[in-house]
Amino acid sequence: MTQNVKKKVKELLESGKIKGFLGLCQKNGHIGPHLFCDPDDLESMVLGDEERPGDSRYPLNKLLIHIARSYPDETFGVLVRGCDERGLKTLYTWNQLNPDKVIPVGVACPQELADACECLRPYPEEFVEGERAEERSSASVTKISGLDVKDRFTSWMKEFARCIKCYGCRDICPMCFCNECSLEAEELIHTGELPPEIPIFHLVRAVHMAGRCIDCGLCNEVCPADIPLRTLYKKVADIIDEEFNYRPGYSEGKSPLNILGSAAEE
Amino acid sequence: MNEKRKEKTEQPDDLRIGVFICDCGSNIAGHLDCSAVTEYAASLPGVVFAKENLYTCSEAGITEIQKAISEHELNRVVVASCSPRTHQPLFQSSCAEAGMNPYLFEMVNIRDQCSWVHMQEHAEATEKAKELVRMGVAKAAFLEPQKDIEASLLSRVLVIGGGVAGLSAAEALADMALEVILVEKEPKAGGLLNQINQLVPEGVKAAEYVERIIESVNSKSNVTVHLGTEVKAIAGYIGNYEITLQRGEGEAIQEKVGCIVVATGAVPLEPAGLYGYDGERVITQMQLEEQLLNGQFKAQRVVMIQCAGARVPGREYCSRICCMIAVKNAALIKDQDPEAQVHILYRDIQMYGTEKERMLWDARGKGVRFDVYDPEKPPEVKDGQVLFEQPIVGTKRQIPCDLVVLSTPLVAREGASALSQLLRIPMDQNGFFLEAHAKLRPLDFATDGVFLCGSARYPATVAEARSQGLGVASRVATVLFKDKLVTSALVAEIDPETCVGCLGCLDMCPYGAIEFVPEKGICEVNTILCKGCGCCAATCPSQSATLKGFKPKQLLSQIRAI
Amino acid sequence: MLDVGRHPNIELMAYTEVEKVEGEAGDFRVTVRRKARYVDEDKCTGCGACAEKCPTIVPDAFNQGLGTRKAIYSWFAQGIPSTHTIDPDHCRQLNGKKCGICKKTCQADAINFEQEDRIIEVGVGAIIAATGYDVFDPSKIPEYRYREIPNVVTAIEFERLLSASGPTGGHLHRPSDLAVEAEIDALEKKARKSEKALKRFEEKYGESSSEFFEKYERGEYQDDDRKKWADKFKEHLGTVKPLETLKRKAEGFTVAKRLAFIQCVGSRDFRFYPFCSGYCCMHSVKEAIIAHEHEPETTSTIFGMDIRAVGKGFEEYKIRGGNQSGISYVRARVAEITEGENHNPIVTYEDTRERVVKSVEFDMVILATACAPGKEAPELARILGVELNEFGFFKTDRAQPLDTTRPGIFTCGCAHSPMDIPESVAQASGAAARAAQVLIESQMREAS
Amino acid sequence: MGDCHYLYGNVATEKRVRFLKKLLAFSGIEEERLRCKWVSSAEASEFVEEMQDFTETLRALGPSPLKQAGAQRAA
Amino acid sequence: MSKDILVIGGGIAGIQASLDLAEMGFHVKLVERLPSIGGKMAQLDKTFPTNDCAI
Repeated sequence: MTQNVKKKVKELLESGKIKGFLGLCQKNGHIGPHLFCDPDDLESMVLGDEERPGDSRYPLNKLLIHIARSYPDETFGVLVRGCDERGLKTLYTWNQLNPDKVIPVGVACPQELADACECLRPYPEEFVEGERAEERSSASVTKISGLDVKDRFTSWMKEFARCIKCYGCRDICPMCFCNECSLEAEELIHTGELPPEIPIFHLVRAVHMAGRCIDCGLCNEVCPADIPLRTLYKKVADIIDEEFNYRPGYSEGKSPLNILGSAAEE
Repeated sequence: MNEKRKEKTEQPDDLRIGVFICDCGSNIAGHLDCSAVTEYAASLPGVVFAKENLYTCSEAGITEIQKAISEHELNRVVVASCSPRTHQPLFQSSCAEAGMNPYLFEMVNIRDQCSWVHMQEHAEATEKAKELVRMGVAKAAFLEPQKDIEASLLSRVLVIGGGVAGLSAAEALADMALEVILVEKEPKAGGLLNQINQLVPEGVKAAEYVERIIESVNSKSNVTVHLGTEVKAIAGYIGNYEITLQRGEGEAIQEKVGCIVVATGAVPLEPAGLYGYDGERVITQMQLEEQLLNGQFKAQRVVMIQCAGARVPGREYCSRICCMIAVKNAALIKDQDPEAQVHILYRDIQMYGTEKERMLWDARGKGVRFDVYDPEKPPEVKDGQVLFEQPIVGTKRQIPCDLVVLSTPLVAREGASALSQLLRIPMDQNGFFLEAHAKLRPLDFATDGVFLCGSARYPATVAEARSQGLGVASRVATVLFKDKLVTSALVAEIDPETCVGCLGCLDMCPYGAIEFVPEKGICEVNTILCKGCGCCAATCPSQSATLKGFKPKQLLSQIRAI
Repeated sequence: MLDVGRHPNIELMAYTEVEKVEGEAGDFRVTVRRKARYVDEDKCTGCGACAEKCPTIVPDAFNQGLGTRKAIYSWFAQGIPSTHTIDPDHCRQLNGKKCGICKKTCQADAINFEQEDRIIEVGVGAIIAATGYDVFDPSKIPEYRYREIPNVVTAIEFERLLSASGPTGGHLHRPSDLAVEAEIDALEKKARKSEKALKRFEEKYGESSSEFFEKYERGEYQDDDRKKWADKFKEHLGTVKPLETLKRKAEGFTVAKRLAFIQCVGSRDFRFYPFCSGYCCMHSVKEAIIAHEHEPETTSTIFGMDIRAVGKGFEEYKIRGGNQSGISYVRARVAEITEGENHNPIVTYEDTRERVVKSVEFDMVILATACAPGKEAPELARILGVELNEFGFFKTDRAQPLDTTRPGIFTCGCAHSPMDIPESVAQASGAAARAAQVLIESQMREAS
Repeated sequence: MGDCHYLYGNVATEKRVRFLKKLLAFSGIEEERLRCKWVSSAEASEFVEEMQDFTETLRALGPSPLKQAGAQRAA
Repeated sequence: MSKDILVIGGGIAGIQASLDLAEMGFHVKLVERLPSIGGKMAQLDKTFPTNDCAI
């Protein structure tokens, strides 16, 4: 399954187009991110589908930001699924990555993963591995929207009440590239209280996801309390799409909430 | 990662707050119990002194504050009185004189936001005043001392527009030993006066009048005039503007100036479709002026219609000078040919002031006929006749005429909105530039360093334009006669450690006061350009960009105090 | 106003008049007379304790005589400088009678009855005459009966009634009602005095005055003391009865709700001032809007030949006033004002809309008085050596609109010609520019 | 709309409010609890009407769910 | 040759002229006939067209 990817990476490394390729490797029974620099040592490379497809995915874009920062003149390759590519596009607009210094190597997600993610486009523009799966719309969002206001509130509060404020969702999210997060600002979220001020904590994060969230679902996977954050952020992205017809990763330029004047609306 | 945020959210320990509750005569004391509010203020955490004054803004009130600062070593002062717009600078400078940093001062509005709006609910107004004071004290606790920002000043002035207003401003500025750059779009200075025949009251020829001023301006060594030139770009800020001028297709001229005067004037409305306007039998006052100027005027029976396209829905303002022009031309026509019949139909004949009223009486004396028309039933122009309803006599009248002259209002130039973008200066709903304060700062803009005179602000007569030109020279001098410029310290700041250079703030800054520094990979604030609007602080997710005086901690403490 | 008081470069010489001017542009020698305030400017803090204690009450010119002030006073509450002044015509001490209460109460020991006028010589490079205007006295127009009908007031008087710091704290009490209330206060004071006297008799003879009086009527007492008691009782009844009737009448008093504004009072009138004063139309519209704000049931009618809303934002303001503040504009020149019952003025005019003569009753009539040139203007012009124009304002020439006929002396504001505040402010800056130019020119000549 | 003292501040706010209204609705807080209206310093009467209308709407909606949630947590 | 300027009249026009000149660095002597400055504007409650208070 990973032959095409390995072939492509080998080509890129040998041609010197990239200094290194950020992908996943399987070592002593674990899958983790790895920067492959030697074209001949690609054995341990995997795509992160250990038992079931996509069960061990990583925010490779976020790691790439730090690598690129330490080697500003070097170009790097990176393994991208559909969502990772949307991540790259958005990071370009937020001036976190330089498009000329990044060469994505695309992999399409299998249908099973696409259904699980309810992903709108489970494949990057070009990919060397897998086939195009059908897009799925977010059934979970429509389920919740169907409830009446009171139930919606109680159901969300029940979910949020389980939050142990581990900041896992923020640390894993490729779009959360701030050095210091306002959710840790003393005056906003007091330390030493569990659950944190709900729903403020989660709504503030949702507002920060406006015009940024690429719907990669990592936050859902990593949350120890299984809070359906992805559904919340899917709704955020839907609202921005309805109101300003902009979707991060799909549309060009920055989100209209960050652009001056009403030019971006039409 | 967040040890840096460990400052306690409760108040710093060495807090000594002084609270001053103002009666404002009966404006506040008349509608709520000031002494109860004072007592309550004294009980708030951190407050060591609370006092009620009849008029805090009077000299007695000021000395009261200064005495309290020294006697009680206050390091925070909160005044609960009227709107900060009226006396905040005064209170701040008084605190500074008494040795306390002026930015450790907070104002609470218990007049416009409390006593004036709850005149009949005495008890509730008192409670609300207490809460407003509690919020003010909560925020005051987190105020940090700041230092004003200083910048150099270039004593050169750019005047945009070579009409009578621009020329007067240039002449006046030059006489005050300032260097002037006058830019005029047309190949010839003089603006509207070039198309005007005579001026009132002595009937001086307009061309001669403006020629004399142009000569006077050209004769001054410290004035450089750029004709046929337009302003292409303006960068920088008060004291240090970089201007790019473009003369036709020629190369751009770069200039550096300290202040800018906008004197771009206004243009008469083209009354398309009004009263059958065709430029032949139905013309505008401007066309009449031209006919009088080159002697082509021959009509025997003239009807003038005032407020043509003015004081109507969509353009509600009165253009101030068209009545004067109409009466002037009517009298002129009667002088040339006493037999001519001139009839002016008006809604209100706006001959305000001394000279204009006398012109009206003289015109009546010469036989010019005046009639009121009803705006709901405006006159109709049909094949050589004007039909209208004369309300005072109550009959329908026809006046045979061979020429109809429409007095149209002055409207904003289309180029005005481009200039307003260039200089980031606001315009009102009619397209005229919006001055800082209609009453007390009619010639300044809210943006410092940019001033305004002539019809670009609002239609003005020649005499008004000339005295406004002089006035704007004085306003510029109040800035450029100083050796350095001091601006408020309440500007934005970006924490270099936490900023990730995402440019979110840069895109949101309406004044372009934020630049990206590639080497450091972060954004930085130009403290002179920054107007303290806070758009950047509102956008930054990591609270790296914050507005001094309105930090998240300060605002949240205020909200939590309700 | 505050900034002037605090600005380091401005020396404020209030209560001072210009006496003589010599020299020419760049080098004038001016003699000014600093009138005696009988209060030491440096010591007085403007606390107002003296004014509270001063026994002499005088009509207050600042409030157009509607309110009262004491013999020692500050021109108005927030006035700058806040130094108090003693009115030599009314102060008992200065007119030979014994008093000096203010001197006793003043902690700052600022009162000095021996203070004299001081003559000061000042050298200046340029002079700006911004002496403003006077309000036209409408009593010169007999048909408006300004003096006879109390509820016919001038625009400035109406402004004081509207003002929160004015005599009625902003409530539009009608002057006729104010007069009645003043009368009630006086009668109450008299009644209290006579009551005290009656009480002394009652204690002395141990019976109530009314019982005693009935017996006295029946001739039971003849001695002089009892007679004095009876006379005092009659006098007391003489005060209390009218007091009761006035008090009942006062219950019916309400703020003025039906207002009439008459424009061009003294302006555009060949008998007085042929020019238009520029601001009074808008002034009336504003006063009508503010009156409506104070009392939502207020309706205003503005009688004018033209409503000249010529400045920026004025026409929109006038239209909004018409739509939201119950103002109706009538094109008419009011012929006469007469007084109907209950002191309501009746305005007679020809309504040009319906072409019929009408007489309408109002609660109050406000006269938009003309902007008359200052009565001291001729005297000041003589001192300054400048000419006045035919309207009585300073004569200026067309090329330099702010220069007077004497080089180095400039004018602005209503001293130049009638205008509204934005024009005055713009012209003031203009005059400042002209004055600065004179100084800069003379400095350069000196340097070269 | 355009004459915001800081030129574009109001446009940015208006967009954020549109977004927030829907987010609140989705998380179970009635949309009407957040209202954004443009009032200039001269339009005092409009401001008063707006506030009175807003208080009526809130009174009709009853206490905010956040309040009850806060109370439960504290109990 | 003095650097002073005399302004006669403490109304809004006199005040504005004095403030402008003082800001330019000239010394101003403001002479007012009445006990304090403010002129007619101080007698006004509010001013058109913005209804700001006159004081």
